[in-house]
Amino acid sequence: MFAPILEGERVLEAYVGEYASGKSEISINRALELLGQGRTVTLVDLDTVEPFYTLRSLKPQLEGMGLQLISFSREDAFGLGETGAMLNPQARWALRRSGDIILDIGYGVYGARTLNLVEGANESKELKVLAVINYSRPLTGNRERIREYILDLGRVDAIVANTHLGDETTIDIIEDGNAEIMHVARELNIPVDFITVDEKLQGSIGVEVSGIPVKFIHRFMPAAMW
Amino acid sequence: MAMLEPVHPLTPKSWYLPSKPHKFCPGCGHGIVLKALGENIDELGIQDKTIFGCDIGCSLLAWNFFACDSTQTHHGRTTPVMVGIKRSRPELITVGYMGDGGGYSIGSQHLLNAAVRNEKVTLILVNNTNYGMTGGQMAPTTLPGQKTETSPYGRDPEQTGYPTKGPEFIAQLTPDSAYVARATVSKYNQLKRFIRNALRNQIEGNGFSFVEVLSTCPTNWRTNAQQTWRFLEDEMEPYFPVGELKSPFGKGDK
Amino acid sequence: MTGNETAAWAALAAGAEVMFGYPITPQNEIMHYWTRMAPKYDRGFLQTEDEISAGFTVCGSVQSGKKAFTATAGPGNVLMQEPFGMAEGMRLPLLAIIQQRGGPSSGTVVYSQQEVTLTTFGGNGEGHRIVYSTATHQEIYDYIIKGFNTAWTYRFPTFILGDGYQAKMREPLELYSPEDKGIKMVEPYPLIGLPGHIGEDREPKHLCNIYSLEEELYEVVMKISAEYEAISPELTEYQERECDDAEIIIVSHGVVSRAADDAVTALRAQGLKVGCFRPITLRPFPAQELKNCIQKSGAKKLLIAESAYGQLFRLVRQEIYGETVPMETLFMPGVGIIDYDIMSKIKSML
Amino acid sequence: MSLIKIALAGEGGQGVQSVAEIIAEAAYEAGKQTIYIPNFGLEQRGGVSIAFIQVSDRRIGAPKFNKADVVIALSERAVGRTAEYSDKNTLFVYDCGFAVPPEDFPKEAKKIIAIPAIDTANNELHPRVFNIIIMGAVIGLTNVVTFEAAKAALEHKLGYKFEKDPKLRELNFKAMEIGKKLGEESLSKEGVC
Repeated sequence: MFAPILEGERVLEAYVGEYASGKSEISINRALELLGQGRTVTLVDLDTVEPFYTLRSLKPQLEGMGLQLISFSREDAFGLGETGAMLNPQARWALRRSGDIILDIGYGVYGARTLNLVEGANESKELKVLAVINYSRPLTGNRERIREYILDLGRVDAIVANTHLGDETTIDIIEDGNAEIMHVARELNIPVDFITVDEKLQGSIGVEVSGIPVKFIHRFMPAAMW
Repeated sequence: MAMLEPVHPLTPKSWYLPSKPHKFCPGCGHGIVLKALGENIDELGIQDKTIFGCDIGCSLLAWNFFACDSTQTHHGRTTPVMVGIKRSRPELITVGYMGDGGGYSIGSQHLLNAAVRNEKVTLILVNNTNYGMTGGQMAPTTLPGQKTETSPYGRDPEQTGYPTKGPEFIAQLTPDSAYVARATVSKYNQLKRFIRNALRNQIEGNGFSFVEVLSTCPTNWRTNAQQTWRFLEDEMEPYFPVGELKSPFGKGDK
Repeated sequence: MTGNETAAWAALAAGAEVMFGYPITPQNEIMHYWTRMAPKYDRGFLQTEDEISAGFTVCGSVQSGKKAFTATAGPGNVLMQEPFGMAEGMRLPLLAIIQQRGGPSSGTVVYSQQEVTLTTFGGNGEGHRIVYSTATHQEIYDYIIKGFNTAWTYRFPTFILGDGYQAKMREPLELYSPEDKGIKMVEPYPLIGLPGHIGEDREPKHLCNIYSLEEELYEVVMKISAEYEAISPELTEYQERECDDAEIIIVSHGVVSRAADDAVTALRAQGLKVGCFRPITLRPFPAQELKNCIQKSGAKKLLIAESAYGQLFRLVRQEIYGETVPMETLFMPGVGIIDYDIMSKIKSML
Repeated sequence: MSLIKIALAGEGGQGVQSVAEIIAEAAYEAGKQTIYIPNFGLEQRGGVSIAFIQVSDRRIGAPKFNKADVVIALSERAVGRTAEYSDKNTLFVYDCGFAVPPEDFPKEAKKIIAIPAIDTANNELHPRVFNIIIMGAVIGLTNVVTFEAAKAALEHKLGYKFEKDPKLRELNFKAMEIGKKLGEESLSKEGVC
């Protein structure tokens, strides 16, 4: 469903988006998808705003599946308290690693500028910045807001349409929301790379909508965390 | 390729090696401040009698940084804990370590009154213009126009006032026996000298000693190395002038 | 002598080395007398900028190995819950004298028993504290001396819970030096600022009160809880009178227990089978002792009397959970209770 | 002696609290149980200052009471403020130097007595010993302590002043004696000066 990855070519993708837009889920799913193709994949936790609630708690599970994960484990932060907004030094040099790199960028006012923290990110020709948009999130809940939001993120190379309402999601919600996202994307001349849908809805929606591939994702982030 | 020998950086004797490498972010200024403090503790020979107290915030990452007796407190409350220790055991050298939020916001009444009473403690306050540990919120020291998580459109002084100028304010409150200075991590030798003076002033029993240190927070500023340094030197240092504002050790170093 | 004066003398006799405080009625005279005596006996004092600071300076002082204390009331007690919480978490042996005033908010400066919940379970913790509720000046004196020993023996923050009446009233008592009564004072010791060269004689001491792992905190709190529960039986104190055959047991604490005592005398004289039970320690609470009283007497009712709207009542109810004896209440928040009030209530219950 | 409960009330500055303190100390020195508690707080805010005194041979219960054996009200406002402490067993004493609205008097009292303490202080002695006259009156009314014990307590409290000016001692003792007489005499009279 995606353009085939050429031998020797590597995937460098950064996912940005609003609080609870689904960027971490998508980062994990994308990393595992690549892993499933027999590739070497490193997933980098660059969420510096609320890091304790994101990838850290999943670290053992994901590493067990064969992913390389750059993130502080919770034990690393003993005695530090708070949410521990710390950047793992390895994250700074992540792009120097071999293999595919998936960067999970936290939400926040700085958007894609968080990439400044990664050496070589601004210069890299391979890196692709994808904005994850959930039409059901209030801050990206109409065309005007989506446009404003994407422009405010800074560099965005592509969009991932991830409209959902958790367990309340219906096909109508997904299709209506994503239509709006695609409308804005056309105006901004930014491609929508793919659409993400919870794997539970597999079968209720096609594998392609308006020529854009649909990707079914498994939810890892424990609902209780939110 | 032959394996390279691992590099062992020179560390102050007073650093607690089991807690290294430390947990500060790459490019963070805390390591520089703590190195200056560690070297001074070594050179002044006060490791055994230094009590290091950390506030909440990124300064807490230093809670087991030194091979000195250390204690954690609550957000903003390091100053009174240090005062309680110093008043009880004047032979100890008490060093309170805090951020701009702990010192100038939630703990400002303690800082102000400890200064007025000329408490014989040394306080080091790291100013990085934001609340780092909690994820980059606006601090009392956030510069006008600077974006943070709680000033997403830039700090508007009409709404939230102007940045706190701590040393200037404390210099007004303290007698001549106090030591008040502002240093920056971009001038290491000067930083080290100021911290040394702040410790000496306590050792000699003169009075309150306070050093604000301008520092970097690339993680929350979302800056690369060049941008980080540019923000420190071109934005912060012009706004917060570096130098000794009050020193019992002769003419102020500007 | 007033209760506040008594408190200052008691702290002196107990060997307290330093007080940190902030003015608030009705505890001010504790500071007044302490500051008059401190220089003569080579003791320290600092009036801090607020109660938060007073609490934290005490925390710092006890960490450095000094027998330090503070005193406060009402809104000051609210502010001190932050340092008291730290003392629970770090097991700091501080002693605080609370002279309850009326609440909520600034309430009155006079009297109440409305700081029971705050003093026993205030803060974001589990109430790992020891709280003595005194009723007479002699007890203020005795329990301050005892309280310092409790704090430094068990390393739980310890409270002397008085009230505005006890603070301000004058009543005779016997002052003594602990040695004369054969009371051995526990010597304080430092937690930081220890002797010896670091790296040669000893490791550095890093005190910690913050944990990032839920599991880590869980273990710490469970350990503290287990220790607290283990020492509770030796700490609980209470008084009971005429409970053996009592049909009604009056439960009250602090100064109200004096009125309960008088009421029992008067009602017994009228041939009514009434007894009284008074927890001296509100934390840990003498739950088993109260249950024993209820069981041995086969009491038909309990009367909970307090100068608050149910703070003791809630404590009693949770502590004797499982007992089915009906409870009636006499809540007089912020005002004194006299024997007459209790007797009238009892008669209405018969 | 069984329990005696006295409420003494006046304006801030009239010295009622120091009188209460001296009485309590005199009683203690005489080997009695005693509690004295002020209604602190209000006096600093311009309210009526009340002292609650209890003296007994036995242990005393609650520090406050709702009905007194003797109420002494030393100002117009104090009469209204203390009326609630009076019942059919109470001697209610006030100074006749001021007019009291009839509705301010207690509904119940064993006896309502007026004494000319303010007038006596101003005309016969010195305004400053007004409170000592009242102390004498309390003794005269209640015998709560002996005259000698009260003198000793007064000496203890003010001795340092008396040393400097022996005339003061004479003045105070005289005030107390006059007060005692006023108290004793008033017991046999009905409530007019």
